[in-house]
Amino acid sequence: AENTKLRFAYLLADSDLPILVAQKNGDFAKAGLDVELTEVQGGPAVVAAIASGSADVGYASPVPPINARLNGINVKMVMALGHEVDPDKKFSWLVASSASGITDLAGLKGKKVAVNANGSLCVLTLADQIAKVGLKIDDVQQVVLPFPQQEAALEQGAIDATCTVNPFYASLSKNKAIGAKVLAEGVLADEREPVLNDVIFATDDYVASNGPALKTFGKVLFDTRQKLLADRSAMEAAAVEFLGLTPEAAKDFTLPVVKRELTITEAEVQVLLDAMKRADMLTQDMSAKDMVANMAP
Amino acid sequence: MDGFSAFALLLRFRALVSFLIIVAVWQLVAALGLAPEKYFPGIPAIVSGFLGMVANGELAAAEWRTLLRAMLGLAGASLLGVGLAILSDISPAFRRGFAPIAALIQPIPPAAVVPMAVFMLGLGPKLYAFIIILVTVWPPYFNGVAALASVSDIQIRSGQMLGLSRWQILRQIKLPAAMPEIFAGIRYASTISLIAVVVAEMLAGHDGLGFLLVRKAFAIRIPEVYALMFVCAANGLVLNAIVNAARWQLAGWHLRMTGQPA
Amino acid sequence: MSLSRRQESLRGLILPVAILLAWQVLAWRASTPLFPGPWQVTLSIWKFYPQIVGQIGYTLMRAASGFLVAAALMIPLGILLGRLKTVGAIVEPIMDMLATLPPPAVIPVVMLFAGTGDAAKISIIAYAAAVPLLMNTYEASKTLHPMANLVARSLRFSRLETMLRIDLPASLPMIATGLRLAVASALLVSVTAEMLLATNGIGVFIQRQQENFQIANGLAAIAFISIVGLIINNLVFQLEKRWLFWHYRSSDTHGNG
Amino acid sequence: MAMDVVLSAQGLTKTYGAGKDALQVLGGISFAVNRGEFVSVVGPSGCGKTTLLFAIAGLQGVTSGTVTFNGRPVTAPPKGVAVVFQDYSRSLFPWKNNRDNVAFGMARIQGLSAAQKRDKAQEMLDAVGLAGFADKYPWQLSGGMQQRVAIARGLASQSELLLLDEPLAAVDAQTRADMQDLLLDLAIRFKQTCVLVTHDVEEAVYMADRVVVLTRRPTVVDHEIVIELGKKRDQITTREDPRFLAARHDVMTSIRGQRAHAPASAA
Amino acid sequence: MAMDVVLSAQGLTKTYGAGKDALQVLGGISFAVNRGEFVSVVGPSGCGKTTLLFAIAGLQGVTSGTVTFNGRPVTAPPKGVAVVFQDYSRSLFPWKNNRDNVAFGMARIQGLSAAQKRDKAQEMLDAVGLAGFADKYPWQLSGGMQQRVAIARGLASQSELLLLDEPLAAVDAQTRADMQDLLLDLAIRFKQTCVLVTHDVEEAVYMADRVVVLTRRPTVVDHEIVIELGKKRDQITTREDPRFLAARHDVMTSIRGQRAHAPASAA
Ligand SMILES: Nc1ncnc2c1ncn2[C@@H]1O[C@H](COP(=O)(O)OP(=O)(O)OP(=O)(O)O)[C@@H](O)[C@H]1O
Ligand SMILES: Nc1ncnc2c1ncn2[C@@H]1O[C@H](COP(=O)(O)OP(=O)(O)OP(=O)(O)O)[C@@H](O)[C@H]1O
Ligand SMILES: [Mg+2]
Ligand SMILES: [Mg+2]
Repeated sequence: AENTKLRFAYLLADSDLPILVAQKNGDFAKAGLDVELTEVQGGPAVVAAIASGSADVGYASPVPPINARLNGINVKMVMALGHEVDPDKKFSWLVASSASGITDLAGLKGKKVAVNANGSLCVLTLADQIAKVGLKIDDVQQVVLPFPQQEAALEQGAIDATCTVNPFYASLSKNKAIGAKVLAEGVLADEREPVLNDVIFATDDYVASNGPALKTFGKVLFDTRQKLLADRSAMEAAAVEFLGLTPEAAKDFTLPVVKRELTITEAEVQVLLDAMKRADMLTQDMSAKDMVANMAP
Repeated sequence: MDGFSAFALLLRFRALVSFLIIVAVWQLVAALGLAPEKYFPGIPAIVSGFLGMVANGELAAAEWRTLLRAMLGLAGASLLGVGLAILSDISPAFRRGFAPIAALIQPIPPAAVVPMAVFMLGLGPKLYAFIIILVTVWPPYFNGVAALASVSDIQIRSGQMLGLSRWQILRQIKLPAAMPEIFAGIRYASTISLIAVVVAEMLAGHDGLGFLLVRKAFAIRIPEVYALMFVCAANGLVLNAIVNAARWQLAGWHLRMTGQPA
Repeated sequence: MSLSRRQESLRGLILPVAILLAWQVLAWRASTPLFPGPWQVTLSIWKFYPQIVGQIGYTLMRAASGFLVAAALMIPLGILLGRLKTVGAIVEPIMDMLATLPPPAVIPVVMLFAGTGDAAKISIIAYAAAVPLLMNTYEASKTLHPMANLVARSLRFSRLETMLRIDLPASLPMIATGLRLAVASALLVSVTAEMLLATNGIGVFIQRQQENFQIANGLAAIAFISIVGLIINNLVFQLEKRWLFWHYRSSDTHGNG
Repeated sequence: MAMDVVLSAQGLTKTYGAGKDALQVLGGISFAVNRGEFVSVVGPSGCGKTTLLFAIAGLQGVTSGTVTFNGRPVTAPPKGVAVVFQDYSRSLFPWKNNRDNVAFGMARIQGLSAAQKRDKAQEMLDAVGLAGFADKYPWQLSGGMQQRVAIARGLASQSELLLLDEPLAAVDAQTRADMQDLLLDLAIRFKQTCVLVTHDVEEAVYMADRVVVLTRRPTVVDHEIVIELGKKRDQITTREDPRFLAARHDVMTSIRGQRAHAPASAA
Repeated sequence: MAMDVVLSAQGLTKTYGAGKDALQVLGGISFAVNRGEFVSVVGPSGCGKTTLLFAIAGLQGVTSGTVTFNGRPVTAPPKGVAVVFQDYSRSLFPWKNNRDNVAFGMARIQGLSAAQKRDKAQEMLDAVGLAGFADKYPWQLSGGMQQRVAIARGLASQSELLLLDEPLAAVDAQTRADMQDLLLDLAIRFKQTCVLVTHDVEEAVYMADRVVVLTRRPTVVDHEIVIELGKKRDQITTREDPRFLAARHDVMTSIRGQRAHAPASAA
């Protein structure tokens, strides 16, 4: 029989490594899926690709699909690909350079802090973390700067602190000229429960009519991820091949996996919604009810 | 005349010479350590990054796509730009209507309309065509309008006298007379068509040089990022060579009349 | 006569109105917030104009500074290169190469030397505005009719004088076109640079709106940019009428009066 | 020669500019040209001869008055009229070589293939003494040679009415004489009607069946002198003919006379 | 007048183009001009008069031979030489009004304020009969008027040596006579040396102390005819003077003679 077509839009990040590996190995095809991958730059572009009909399913951090839903673009999150949790499974950092003289979150007041994009997970991170010390997002100077340029900017003193992720965190924390000082770890200040980092989403229509395909997709994804997690050398090789890391950088590579399953819950999303509300990224209370349709295998 | 032949040689290989000049300046800045080596690597590191990308074939594939898109885009945008200029020349009503539209659209940054454009056009070739044309039509259009408006009246009268129709006057007199200036516009268009392609690939692409650039940046492979920038620059030369060839065909008289080196 | 002029300008309105209508119809049919029509954009303008006007000030300041730097440096340079034909011929490819570097790729390099502040942005804007100015000026001055040069030489003008008193005025028509393109380029890159690294300006506003899928608000800001472009363009046109009437004189002599 | 009027101008006036910049050039010019006639027009520099020729050719409107060609009012360049422009260096196309510039004069002639036009153009270039320059471009020629290319282009069109605006100003005496005879010869052969603007009184008389003398600005027709020398002219005998000398004298006096009336103002 | 040589040309040759496109124009021209002398140059169209003038003015190199001006070899336009170009319409700057175009001729004169230059320019325009056109632009003038602006610019520079390339080709007979006298008058007043290229043999003789007749391409000096009429000339008496008529006849025959030698080739 003809394979079911599934067009997948993504931005390149650690979490979607299993998808790329599965595609390369032909695992999707074997499972009866004809997956077409489209890489784009940034979460909003993934949403645009899906809303425009250029893709069926997308991968991004949870903020873009939440924002999309809030603005009338009917997408639902169907699987969770990555989480963070206390104490040590942390995949985002707030870092200051030693030259800036900042030693704690309170020191960020009035300083230049880089975020990779507006309305991104990074903004949420910054807002939620500094809220701990009673600061508002407007108390710092946000500078929009893509991740790759942040290290140089820190070293040159163009920015004082930044919100970063891997592999950039790994690189800049080794950079002696910066003398990176970690101010906070994790997206949210409170991460006693796992906090959602990466999601897969699709339009309501697609979810309604292509449930089985999504489930198959999740199954292949899950299996491949398990294999990678079990085989360190395969993981490193994949990181070099698909993420373009140098072999040395790949040695430090980890998938942000906290929960074994891909299951996504409304509660997880609600935590983020509440945090966004606190950070003034939402104007009103929001319920995660319509935003989630768990399709994990 | 030893000095002369050396000069002629220099002229002949001026493209190569200028490339080497840029490389040399770069290396000088790198060697002086004006910026940390990590972010501003020397030429040897860039070359090895370049060779790496050549070896695994990703560069050739990306380069070919980008160049092809830029060439197609340039050809399309030039034809469209000149076409609009011609329309403006023959129809004052069109000119009045279109001039403000041109002025309105021209400063719109493509990055700002990409989200909307993606929705309308998807992520395929239509999107590229839209972005390239959005930024690239203007130089041929503006140069064309200005040049067509300033063709010598004696020449136009010569055509009128022969009973040529407006269209014939346009084709046989105004266009040839305006050609040198139009080509100045096309030449600038050639540079921005390349930029537009690369930026489009960066914003919403999934292949090509721009995409590769972002990808390398996110993989913190700085020498390769710079190698790609040098490739972009070299593309400028390639495209310009093509434009110049066309120019010799269509406006060679002007180059000879003003005594320019081939 | 004045009636037919009115008719002419009315006819000139047909095209813009048709485009707006087509856009609105498309937007209705698309029925998604990602593709708003002119009506939604108008509403957004109404809602956001104080904010937009405030932000556009920063953008314009930077665009103007970059543009002025470019004009001050590139017009003389273009004329110089056009006059020293051999030097020009050798430098030309360098110009072509530097001109093709995409600003987003150049920003990181500029940042290394100029930081992320206004200096960096203004340099990038100047760089982008420089290209059309340099190219048009250079082309104009190197392709002047040989007679102009002969006259200059017979008057024993020094190179500098010739450039100033003959090459410059004779090239002005093409420089004017270059200016138009450069103005647009400066605005465009000013906004783009803000989108890539900025703390304020209309680019930041647009990006914030877009990344929050408020496309109509983004377009409202774009509409303002466009209008600024239109105003500047008309300004250039007025200056052209004043200073370049000698070049376009033919328009009032040919044809049947 | 039947006295049928090919061209007539009635009360032409033309004012350039407006307001305080206004300059009235033509002050009401009327004259007619018969079929097959060769009319010379002379007048002081800047009096409006080129303006008049443009009006006749339908290239530029007048402020008042009418021009008719073959009985029809002229509002746009009519078919069957060719012009050799005074500003020869600008009227040739720098992007065409000389042969193609001349062939361009035949653009609207039906029933000639491109090759035939080129042959014919070559022939015309031979006739004006530029056989070897067909493949060169106008900007590779001397002033006089350019002017001859312009004449060749005008002649190539074989139009019913040929308007010549100082077509021989830039050639030497000998070439000038040759070109005069060429023009006269072709005009008779192709039954062309010609209007020639010239500053050379001898030439005006030598070429013409009638000389129209214009006044200074605002210009009107001062005088018309019919030259009774028959169609056949010869550089030596005609110029020695007493009727020629008399006519020349007439024209001269008529020009001088104007001068006497208005000595102070600028010419 | 002391016989001191201001300008001398020795064995000038010039070939345009190269290879099969090569065209030898000057075939070895030698002549000299003394201080205060007025020399006319005549020669067939396209023989290289403009080329020769450009070489003298240092505007264009020659293939071989040397030009010296005041004893120094000319490689670039030397101080004290002014040129009135044949292509008058292109040699005026469309962005300057006529007064400023003329004032441009004084650009290199030291010690004159801008206002003085403008006054002087106005004076020159008056002299060439264009008093009322100072504020107009060249493209608002007729051909002959443009040519007079070009002359005014040449005269304004008050250079030691004035080179004139068919400066009166586009003006009517009467204006031409006036301009001739103006040129002669100023040349004497300012002790200028002049070289005049003209196609009008009468003019060549009327103006000159000596007429240089050139052959056709490759051009050499065919003949030099000294005109023994003294410095004082007059439109009526000079032209009737038997020496004038004899000289004119000389020049004519010399031109005709060349023609007899090479009748087949293009002029
Ligand atoms: N730029 C050029 N390239 C090639 N040939 C040229 C160029 N300029 C002039 N010539 C040739 O040189 C010859 C002499 O030209 P020149 O202009 O000196 O003649 P001239 O004696 O001034 O003629 P005229 O009286 O018609 O002005 C001509 O045959 C012309 O074809
Ligand atoms: N475009 C224009 N604008 C203003 N005035 C003009 C324009 N064209 C011509 N004139 C004026 O009209 C008058 C006549 O010009 P025209 O060219 O017809 O003279 P002409 O008789 O041909 O002179 P010439 O013998 O010098 O060629 C001149 O005084 C000139 O200043
Ligand atoms: Mg005239
Ligand atoms: Mg000449």
